[in-house]
Amino acid sequence: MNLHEYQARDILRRYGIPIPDGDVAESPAEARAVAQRLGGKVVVKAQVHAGGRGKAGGVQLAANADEAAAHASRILGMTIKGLTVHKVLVTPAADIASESYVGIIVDRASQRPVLMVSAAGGIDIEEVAATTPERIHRVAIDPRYGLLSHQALGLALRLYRDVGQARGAAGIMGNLYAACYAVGASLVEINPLVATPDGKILALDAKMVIDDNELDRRPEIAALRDASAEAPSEVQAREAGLTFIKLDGSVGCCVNGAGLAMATMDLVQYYGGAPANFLDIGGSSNPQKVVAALRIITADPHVKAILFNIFGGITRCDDVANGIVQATQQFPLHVPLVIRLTGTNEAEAVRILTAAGFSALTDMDEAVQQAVAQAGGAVGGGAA
Amino acid sequence: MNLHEYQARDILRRYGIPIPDGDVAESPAEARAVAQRLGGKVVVKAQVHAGGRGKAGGVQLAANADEAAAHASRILGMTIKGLTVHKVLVTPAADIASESYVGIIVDRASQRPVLMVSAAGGIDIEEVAATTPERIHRVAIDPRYGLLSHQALGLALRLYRDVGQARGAAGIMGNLYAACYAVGASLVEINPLVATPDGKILALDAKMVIDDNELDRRPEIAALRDASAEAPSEVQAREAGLTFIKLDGSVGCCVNGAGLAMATMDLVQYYGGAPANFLDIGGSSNPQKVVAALRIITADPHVKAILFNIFGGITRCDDVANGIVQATQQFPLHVPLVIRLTGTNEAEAVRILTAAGFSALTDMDEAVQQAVAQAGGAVGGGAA
Amino acid sequence: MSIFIDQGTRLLVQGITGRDGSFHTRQMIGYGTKVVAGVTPGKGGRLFDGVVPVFDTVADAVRDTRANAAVIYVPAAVAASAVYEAADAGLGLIVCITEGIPVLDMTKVLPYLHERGARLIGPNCPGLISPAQSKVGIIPGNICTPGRVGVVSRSGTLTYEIVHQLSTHGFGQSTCVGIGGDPLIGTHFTHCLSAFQADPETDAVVMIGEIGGTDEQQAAEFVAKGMTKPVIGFIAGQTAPPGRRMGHAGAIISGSSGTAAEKMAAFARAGISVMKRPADVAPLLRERL
Amino acid sequence: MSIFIDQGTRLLVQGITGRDGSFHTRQMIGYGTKVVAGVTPGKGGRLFDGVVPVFDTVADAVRDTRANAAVIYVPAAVAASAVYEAADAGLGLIVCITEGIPVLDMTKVLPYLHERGARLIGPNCPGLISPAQSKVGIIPGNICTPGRVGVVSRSGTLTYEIVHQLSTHGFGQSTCVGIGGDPLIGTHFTHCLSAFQADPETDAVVMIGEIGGTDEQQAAEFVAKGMTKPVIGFIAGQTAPPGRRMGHAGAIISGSSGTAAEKMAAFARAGISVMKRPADVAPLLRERL
Repeated sequence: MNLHEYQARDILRRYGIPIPDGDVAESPAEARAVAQRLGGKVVVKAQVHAGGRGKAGGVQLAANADEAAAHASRILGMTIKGLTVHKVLVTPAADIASESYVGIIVDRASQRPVLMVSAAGGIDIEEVAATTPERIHRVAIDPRYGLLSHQALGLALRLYRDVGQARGAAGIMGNLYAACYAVGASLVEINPLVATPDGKILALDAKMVIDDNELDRRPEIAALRDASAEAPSEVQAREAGLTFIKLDGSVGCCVNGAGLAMATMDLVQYYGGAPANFLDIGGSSNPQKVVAALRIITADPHVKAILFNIFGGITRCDDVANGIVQATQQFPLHVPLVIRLTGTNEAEAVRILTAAGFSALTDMDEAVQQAVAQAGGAVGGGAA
Repeated sequence: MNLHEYQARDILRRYGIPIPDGDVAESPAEARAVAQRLGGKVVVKAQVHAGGRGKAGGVQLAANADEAAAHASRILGMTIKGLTVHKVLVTPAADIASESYVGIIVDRASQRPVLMVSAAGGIDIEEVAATTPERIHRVAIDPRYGLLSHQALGLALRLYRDVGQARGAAGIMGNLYAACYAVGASLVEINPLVATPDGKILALDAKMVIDDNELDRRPEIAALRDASAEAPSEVQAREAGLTFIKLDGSVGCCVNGAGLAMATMDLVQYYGGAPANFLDIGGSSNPQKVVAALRIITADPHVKAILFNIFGGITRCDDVANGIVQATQQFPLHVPLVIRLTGTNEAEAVRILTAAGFSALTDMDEAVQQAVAQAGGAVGGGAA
Repeated sequence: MSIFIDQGTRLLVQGITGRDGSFHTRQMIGYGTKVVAGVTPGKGGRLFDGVVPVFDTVADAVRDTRANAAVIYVPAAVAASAVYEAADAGLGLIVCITEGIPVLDMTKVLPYLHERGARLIGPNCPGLISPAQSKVGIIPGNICTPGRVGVVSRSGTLTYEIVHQLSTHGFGQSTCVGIGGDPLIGTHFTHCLSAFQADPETDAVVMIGEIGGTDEQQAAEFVAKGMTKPVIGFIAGQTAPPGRRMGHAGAIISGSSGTAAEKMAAFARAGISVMKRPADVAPLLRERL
Repeated sequence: MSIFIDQGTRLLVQGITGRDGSFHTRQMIGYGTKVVAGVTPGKGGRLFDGVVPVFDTVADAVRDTRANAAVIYVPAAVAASAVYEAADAGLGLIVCITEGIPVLDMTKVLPYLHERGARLIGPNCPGLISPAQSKVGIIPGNICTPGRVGVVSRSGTLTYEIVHQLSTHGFGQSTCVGIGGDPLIGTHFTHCLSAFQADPETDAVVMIGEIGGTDEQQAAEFVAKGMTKPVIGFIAGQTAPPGRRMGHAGAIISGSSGTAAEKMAAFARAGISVMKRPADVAPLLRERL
């Protein structure tokens, strides 16, 4: 789960990281009020779960409160990478002597959280990693001992020659690590970490991604979810216990298991079609989930055919069949349905579907080919 | 540093351990007020850094607020093992179905904190350890991982058959461990941990010893020190940076280093004398510390002679000599002084002492023998 | 023969009285797995289905039954704790089916296992099966047939699909291992490949990867350097858009190294036959055997 | 020869620019110790006393100077961190003079060292000296003479007293080790006894213990089982009242096992000659050699 910058700032501040003042605003009037309270120049920043908001015009400097309101009025409602901006953060414009990057991410290769820093902060760190990897310094943290002071100071001395500033930055790294485990973050970044002309070290921007698996045990963090900042179909899917990602094709896919779901999409493309979505109904096979899945898929006007691909293990094929039948009783599908089911309770599922007027296949390739054909055939460039 | 029960209770409550209500009182009137607020039967408990307060009459059950005030009036001012009671804790008298013991101590042998539990709680746990060691169950905690849930639950199931109660107790153990590291305790005990007739698990009494080395970095814990509950001479010594323990003999000892101080006391006894104290002036040799040491030693009317035994390493003999001279300028000693000095800056020290009219020895045995003689000779049973 | 489990596997089920645990324990017993003990705190002393003794703790169960492997079906909130308990009791093989263990918990669980020399399979995996010998986890027994092809996969149902293809086309399996789709897992492709290479009754290996991470590239390196047996590979997620999650937390594309194209190229360079679709597995195996 | 340090010891001083660090660095250099580097964060690039290069980090220092041992003089608040840093940089011998490290910190420091195979001496110890070869710590060099008696002690100034007795009576020392008086320390009597037993240039060992803990009893057991060289022992604290602290956190009597009487009895049972007072050391040694 992505947090907004203003939420990440609040968390980091709570863990002792120095962060400039500021507040979130949902209207130009609120933005003006925050700017007035802060006084002086402010920055108005779009709060949206998408990178590149600066390039999209979502970050603006304002000389006074009126300008802040004007910027807010332009930024609020703006669409960045398909997501609408509903909130802006208004903060004082800081004087900056230098900009660094500090981030912690769990690294699959070392199986540890890795602390990364670079004196080349303030810009796209992936760009730095790709072009000048020697400018990124890192240390794998042994979580049995936590981030050790000398590790933090060793990295901080790569950012600041002044040992006082380095100790300040090392302290921030220690707090960042503590925050990471305390809130269950799979990624935390401060970019930029700035030194002000008078030598203070401050976190000017913060990014935090929470591991979804942490949310059950951290209700206070789960409560930070901002559904208005996500695509409505994905919110709907999550609430139904489904994993759904909208794509651009015409073959709606409903599959059990992420790997099989990806392989199904790949096979749709292999046979010349284009998947309209990724949708994993998960291990359990509550018929209501199937109904919810069909409701989400059919809401997409680009879908021309729907493909079910179920390999029953924990998932019971009869549950899926019942879900399909219930859905068609509740709302019209408008598009053809190709159903492939095999495994646990397959015979019962076929009986249920046949009774309701559907036919069912057992071969995956055959089902995908039929679905592609029903969706209007190959879109060009297919393999078969 | 020992904490009072009421202080330990506050800390454990802050770490989520269920503890009955109650409050500390410094007068019978305050005790009456607390008892009134609590209602019903209460227990009035002396807050003193000494074991065996129950046997000494320092714990009393009161049927109502008036009785509580009466008990408080008897307990306040009482002397238990040489320490005066200045505070009582008033708590509700709990209904008890069973009493257990839970404690965490850092174990030198395993070099780890060890969690110990026994279903034989409520009584002297050292007695249980000595007579029925099989009734104590323990697990060494790997601090790299902390107390693991299954370890706590495994021990808790030794205390409670009911899994709900066991989970409650396991949760308390987890919180106790967290509190231990959070406040820097070298010992924490809940004795008794009780199950109430309705199945709740509560900590009825709490004992906590803080590692003195933790106090510098934990000012909020250091602030809990109750100097009124300690012997005045030891408070005075601690404030001067000395380690001092009052004993019953007549030879006042002033030594640098704990090991040499103990060996000096042993040698006093070997030559038939009796040490009046343990006093370690520590590694550094600020003359002011020597002045403070002499002030404390001479305050003891039983001291008949004072023995200095200094082996200069980090400690500079000339600093010690200067301290002795300064002290004699500030207050009279009234008793003979035997000085043994060797090592760093020994010659300079001898010069200073000689100029001030003192003589100095270099042999430890000779100095101890002289001091014993000056204090009035062997007290009987000596070796030499 | 087989890898990791065989007829000598004496299995302990953590969470045996739960909904999933009881269902799959019956499936495993039905398949012939020697389930010697179950653990559910507070239910010690009972018998599951009248045959399997239930204990309060894993330590008690191991002491009384000489169990040598554990499978975990407990809820996500207590799954990491269950892994610690199994490792602490000295079990050498721990299979964690449970999905949803926070990745930061795994950063501590893995060194704990490593210190004790215990092998964890999973978490968030379907477990493993050595057909006709032992089944530990949830892979449907009826799709497997005994034979000489090893299968290792990051996926669940996609594995079933490919095993189904193998069985249908006459290729029995020595062992099928689902290593799980989480970012941090206990057993990687390389461990399984190494075990299959050493197993005299495995002739070839089918490896099923997906987008995200670099496990497949490391596996390819291992195959190029250390394997003499033929390997057939598949990567799911060729159509996944970059930077989006595809259900598995593991399927986050990190730079170009996590893409399907990069992984398939690494496979090809290492001499691994690359499937374009699940149905390719049997024809490719036929070519290589 | 000697144990732990000799002429090949290339010493790095953590806290070299501090008050204690600079004083004792000069003492060590004066004694002939090869001090190759110092570390004080923020002072990297300077030269201490015009000769010893100072670095910001231990890792930098080790890389540039091939230091193989560290001695720590930093304040208590950062001493545990200094030990971690030295171990992380791969140093095999770390001598921590600093007093006042919280015992709970040590519960984590010790396994960290153990994982890396590093030997810690101390904390809260005077260090060690191999007379005429190398001195690491604060033991006054002038009281020591080269020779064939090993000394190991939990105490500081009491050690000096006994070493002084040895030197005065013609018994030179191979190595004198102060292991420190804290409850949790890195190197115990047994480690030193084992090293002295293996050192061809040590003929006898003097062991100086005190009340508290059971280290002396373990040492006695080790002597009884594994030592052929004569051992002379002393226990400080015979007059200490039970249950009171005597300055060293270690000197808390825990049950009867920590008393001086119990320890002296254990020594006697193990064939260790027991001194009644420091001045007994030379006569007893003369008896045994």
